[in-house]
Amino acid sequence: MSGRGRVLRRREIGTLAAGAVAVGALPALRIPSASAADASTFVSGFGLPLNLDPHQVYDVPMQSMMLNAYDNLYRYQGDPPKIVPWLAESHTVSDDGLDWEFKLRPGLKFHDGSPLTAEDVVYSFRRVLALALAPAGAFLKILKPENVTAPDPLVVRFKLETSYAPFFAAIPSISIVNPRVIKANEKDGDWGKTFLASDGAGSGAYRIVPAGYRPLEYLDMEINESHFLGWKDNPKPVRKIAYRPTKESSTRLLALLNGSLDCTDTNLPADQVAQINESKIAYVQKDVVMRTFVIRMNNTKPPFDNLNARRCFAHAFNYMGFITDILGGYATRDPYPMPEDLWGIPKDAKGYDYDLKKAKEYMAKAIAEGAPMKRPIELHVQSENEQSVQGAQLFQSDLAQIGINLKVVGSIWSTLTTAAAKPDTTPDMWVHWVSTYFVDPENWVGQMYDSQFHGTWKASAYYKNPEVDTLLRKARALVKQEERAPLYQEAIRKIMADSPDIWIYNSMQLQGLNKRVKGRRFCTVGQGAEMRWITLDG
Amino acid sequence: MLRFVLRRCALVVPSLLGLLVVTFLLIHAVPSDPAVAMAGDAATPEQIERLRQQYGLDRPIWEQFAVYVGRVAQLDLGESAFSHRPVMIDIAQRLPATLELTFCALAISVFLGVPLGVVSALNHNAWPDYVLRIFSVMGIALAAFWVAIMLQLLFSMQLGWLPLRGDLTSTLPRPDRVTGFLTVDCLIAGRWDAFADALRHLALPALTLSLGGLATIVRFTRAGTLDTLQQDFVFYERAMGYRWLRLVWIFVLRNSVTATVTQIGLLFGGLIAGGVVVEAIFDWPGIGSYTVQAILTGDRQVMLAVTLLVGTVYAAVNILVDVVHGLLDPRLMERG
Amino acid sequence: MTPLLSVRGLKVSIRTDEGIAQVLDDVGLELERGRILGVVGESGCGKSTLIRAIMGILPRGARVEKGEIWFEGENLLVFSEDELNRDVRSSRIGFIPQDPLLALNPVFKVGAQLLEVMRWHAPDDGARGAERRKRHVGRLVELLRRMQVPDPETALERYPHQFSGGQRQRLLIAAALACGPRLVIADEPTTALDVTTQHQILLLLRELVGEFGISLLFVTHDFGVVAELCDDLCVIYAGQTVEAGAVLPILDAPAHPYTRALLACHPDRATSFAGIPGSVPSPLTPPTGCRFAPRCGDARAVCSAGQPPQGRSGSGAEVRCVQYA
Amino acid sequence: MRAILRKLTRDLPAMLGLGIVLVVLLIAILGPLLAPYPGDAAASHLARRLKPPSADFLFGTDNLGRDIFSRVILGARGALAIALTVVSVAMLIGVPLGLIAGFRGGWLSETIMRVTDVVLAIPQLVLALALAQLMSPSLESAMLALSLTYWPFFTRIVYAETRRLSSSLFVDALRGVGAGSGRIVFLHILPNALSPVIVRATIGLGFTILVAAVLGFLGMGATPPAPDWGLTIAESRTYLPRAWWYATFPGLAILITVMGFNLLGDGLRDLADPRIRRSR
Repeated sequence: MSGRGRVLRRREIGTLAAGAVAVGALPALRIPSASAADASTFVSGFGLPLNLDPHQVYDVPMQSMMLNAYDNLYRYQGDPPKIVPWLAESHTVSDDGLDWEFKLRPGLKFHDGSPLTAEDVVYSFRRVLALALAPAGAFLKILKPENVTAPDPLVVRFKLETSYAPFFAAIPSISIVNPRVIKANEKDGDWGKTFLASDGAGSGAYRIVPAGYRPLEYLDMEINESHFLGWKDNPKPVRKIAYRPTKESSTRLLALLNGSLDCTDTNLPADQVAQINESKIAYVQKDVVMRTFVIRMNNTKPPFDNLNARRCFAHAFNYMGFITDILGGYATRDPYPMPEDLWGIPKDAKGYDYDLKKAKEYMAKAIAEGAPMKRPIELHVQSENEQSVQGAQLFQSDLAQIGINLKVVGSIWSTLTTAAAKPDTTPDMWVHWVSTYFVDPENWVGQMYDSQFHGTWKASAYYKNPEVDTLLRKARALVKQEERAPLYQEAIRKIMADSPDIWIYNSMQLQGLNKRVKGRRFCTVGQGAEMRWITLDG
Repeated sequence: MLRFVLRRCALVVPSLLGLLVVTFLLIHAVPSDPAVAMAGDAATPEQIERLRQQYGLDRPIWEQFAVYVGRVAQLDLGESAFSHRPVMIDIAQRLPATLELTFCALAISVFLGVPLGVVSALNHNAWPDYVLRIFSVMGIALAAFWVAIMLQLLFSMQLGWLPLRGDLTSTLPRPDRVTGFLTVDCLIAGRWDAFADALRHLALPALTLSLGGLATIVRFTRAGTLDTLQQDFVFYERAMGYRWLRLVWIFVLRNSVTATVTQIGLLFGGLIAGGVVVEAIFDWPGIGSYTVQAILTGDRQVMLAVTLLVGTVYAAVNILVDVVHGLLDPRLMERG
Repeated sequence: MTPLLSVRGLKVSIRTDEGIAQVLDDVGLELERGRILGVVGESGCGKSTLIRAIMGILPRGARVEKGEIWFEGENLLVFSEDELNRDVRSSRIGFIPQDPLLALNPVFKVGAQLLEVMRWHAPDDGARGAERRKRHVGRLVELLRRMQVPDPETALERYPHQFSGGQRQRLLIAAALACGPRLVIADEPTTALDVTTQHQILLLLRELVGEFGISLLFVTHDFGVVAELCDDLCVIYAGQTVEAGAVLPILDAPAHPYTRALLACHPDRATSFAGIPGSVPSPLTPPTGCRFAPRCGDARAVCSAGQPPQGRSGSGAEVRCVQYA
Repeated sequence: MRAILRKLTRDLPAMLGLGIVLVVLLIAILGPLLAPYPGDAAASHLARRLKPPSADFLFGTDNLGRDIFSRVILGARGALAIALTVVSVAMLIGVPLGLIAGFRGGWLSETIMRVTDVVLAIPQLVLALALAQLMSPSLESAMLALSLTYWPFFTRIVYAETRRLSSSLFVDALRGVGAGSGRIVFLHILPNALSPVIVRATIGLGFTILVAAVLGFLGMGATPPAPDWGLTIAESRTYLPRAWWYATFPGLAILITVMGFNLLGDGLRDLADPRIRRSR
């Protein structure tokens, strides 16, 4: 008679079972997967800039974006990078380095079909100077807006305030924009800032599709059939570029491996290389780029105001262990404060090596001189950057062996750069890369160790050596590379002797590519993101 | 009913203002200087100082706040210091994506969670109850990012059934933007291929996001049902010979979901903010990644706007919850 | 003629955390057609379990160990849950609950709840779908009018909390009668009401028994109600029937000491406010002999020795007490 | 009391939860003694990076060659410390506010409850991220952010209980015999309001461990080289799916611990809720 109470139970189990069957049946709803991409669409994993205006933003993602959507007077091409005529056919410079004249190619056209003339180049440079944002950095002090002129529809003339050698090296950073499109969308004299932030007005090989843009998420570009270079050299170009940057490194890897991404960004961790190379569908492209990795020391804070202390730290970093084991050998040891293969390096100068014995000796000396080597030292890293975090931990465990207490502090880029604006808020030590904005020693030693740049994050060692200042300033004002090189060599020798920072490596860029991608051309500026050479197999 | 809703809406305004004050103070206490980040990598100190003046960052904080509130009152959320795009437009583009994801996740949680909660209650302290409780707790306890990656490996890589990431296959053209909700826009445009594609893209992120809510809903439905099953009317209805399934799934359930509905309201606010990780892993173009980006760069306008927005959505959903409560239980409506 | 309902030797136990509780231990009763049987006992004596056992809705952990429940010639205990639900509840046995507010589902309209019952259990008159529903509405309105519920048409569209207590009880009486049952079980249907309403409801029930040709099983703890309403009486103590028979003779000359004690407590007859000393024994650890022995003024040694036999009192009632053996 | 304990022992999931919680507590206390490589909290061994599980390294090694088994064990202490701190701080803020709001009534109560609403509306993650910026990303800022967003839950519970109890007959009776407010609140209301608070706290412990892991994942929580579970999973992202052991074991540690607290909390709630208790 106990049956009655149980009747319910049986029902409930039935309900459960029905649920389980329903769940089990779900896979039956499977729909065949849409093909990942066709042969005319390139799905790019390059990161997107904060906005699309090349005159507002100038960072690594912008470089790779604007190479496709915009053109420049000159452009870096090839590996090692050479600066070559692009919209301009040629240029001349006066002996004093103040007067520059660029001659444009005839018959240039913007995306809307209107001709691209010297006036448009003038407008572009004046816009850069008026907005005074990132790309203006190299020009603000040496160029007044009224001194950019167009004496002829095909000639642009610049008159500089002072002689500044890196001027020419920075020319490729300025994109030429279409003033007619911008002016039509200007609001309250904002130089079309809002408009161009999410739209395009260029002449490049590809045209931005504004409807296919969502900041930092996706961007579509389509081919510009009438690009001035023509398409004879690439009969089967990519018709559409779909920028679909990934946010997570695991997603990036999977997307490359399942063919839904044609290339990753260029920050592939070394540990993913083997996995990709073993796949049938993709491989890893290795390219040496000019991007140095450095641990900064705040030279104004004890013990870092002591030379022996700084040398002690420089000898305590396990350079080769870091490069070989953590980076899988995908980086080159670079003991200099700038890329090893750049001109101006004193090849005879000897860098610091990993030697805890020497480190201990220098430590003893520093202590004898009263440097507080035993105080806890803070090393700030960007938490989201795995590599710098690992480097910091490695440093930490080595320093512990010689009795130095290093604390790793996680932080983020904007906080770090803000802190680096003043010597007393700058951390004891912090980690960053120095990328190529223009190919010139000025990009590295010039801006890192000339004391006039104190207050910018690049100069956050707060290193001050009057002899070095003189040498760097002299080199900056000369135009000829032969004359500048010895000055930089001399400056670098002195800087290295002072050991203001810990220079670790020059990067090797790792990028995952789908095997159907052919015709890629690499250049350290833009990181191989220029799409006009690329063809997709199949 | 209308008066009830209006009164609730009026109560929301001071709350939002309070929220705004708190957020404003908090954000302005952050040491990172937006002008530095705005100026970019190669900027000089002079450029930074110019930006600081241009954006009024050198003014006293109360002045900045007054200006801000004045603009918000006119529904102007300002302009991102970095993208130079009106924050309103960015949010209008991204919020629908997040809402779409959140709705789907909630739908999964509710459609699975409510029945499971009821089954669990019916088997109170028997093995189906134990199993369900352990599994539903696992739903909360599983870290979303781990689940997300596992689902990607299984469904996208191994089986190839579902897309790995994004909201639409990159070769498909997007439908014209009408509502901003991709699936809805696909339907409006009559783009069935894109609609199916968009749904397939929704599946994995929605499933991942639903897990946390699922457990909560199972838990509260279970408790509510247990409670209801003790009520005299259940015995009466059984004595009167109600059909068992209808008794449980209609007459009992409607009484036991009130607590669940409250939880749905609370979950909704959490899901919008909690979707950050899921949006990042699945490259979902929603408000979550936008928020993280804003915080990492120190984009104050965006941080303020997002907080305000999430607060508003949260308040709106909770008003909606109260209305649903009223509809579910006529006694509440009369008390007002 | 066999009685409409006859419960014989019913034993029900419930498994609890503390052990097995013998909630019903040899309960018996008989209800003749067209009559009203009052079942009386203190709370905790097993009245609700008895009702639940008859309707086949025992709580979890409960088990019928022994006994028979004959209704219209069939033993209900062999019915499956489905059969009970399909053929017995509402259609043959109606139920009137104790607290009409708690018994009605608060979030559904009264009409929806009553129609739900009729939908499954009203006799088949050939109508289907909307037509059947329409007839049900008609029948309900008619019933409510008979029950003197004001405004019966709109009543169906209202929620339970919008009625007064008396009206709600009338709704439930209507619900119990809606499908034409032979037997109606009422579980203290007037306890939650005030005295005036209580009286009205009792009058109504009395009328309905003849009018609808039903028999009524009326559970209560109140002898006053029994006196007013019932034809027969069955007194239960600690899960056992202790005295059963026609009402009037028992009220005149209660035989079992427990019946006597209960009657003595009733306000109408109370000689003192002493009540019965002690409390109902726990069903987990029932006394070995007569259940009432520990509280009984007349208890003797033999009372605790073993179960007292069934006897017959002078007035013809069946009594479970050694005095009448 | 014994009856309650016995009921708890019959609730299998709750017992499972209790067992897990006790084991985790034990591991947290004895951590360095149990871990085969206690030095691996901070050390690095480049030669044995990313080795799969083996007899030497039960859970494999991580990107700096550290034993993941040891780090999972060593991480228990941190996880519990975060959880206990956050929940205690949240209770210290939330419970008194709830008592005041519930017992005093009037504008004070109204103000407290409005502020509670405002705080509840702040997206937890946004606050955590903002604080992480404010104080630099660290465990402390994560804990502060979590505490600051968790207290309203306690305020709400205590408020509701206090309101219910302070209008109850027995408090009226106490007032009638002239008991002081403080006495009523601390001796009579607080103990009665405590059981839902304990239940909430138990579930909150699990919840906090989880959110802390998410913050660690976003780089806003614990900092390296702390053997934090969430941080470890975050570090492992680069190495997935190949180094499956890297994410799996810390993930399981989080899963099991959070489950333990939740199951125990659910069990306690079933006991504490008189309506549900009745059904047994």
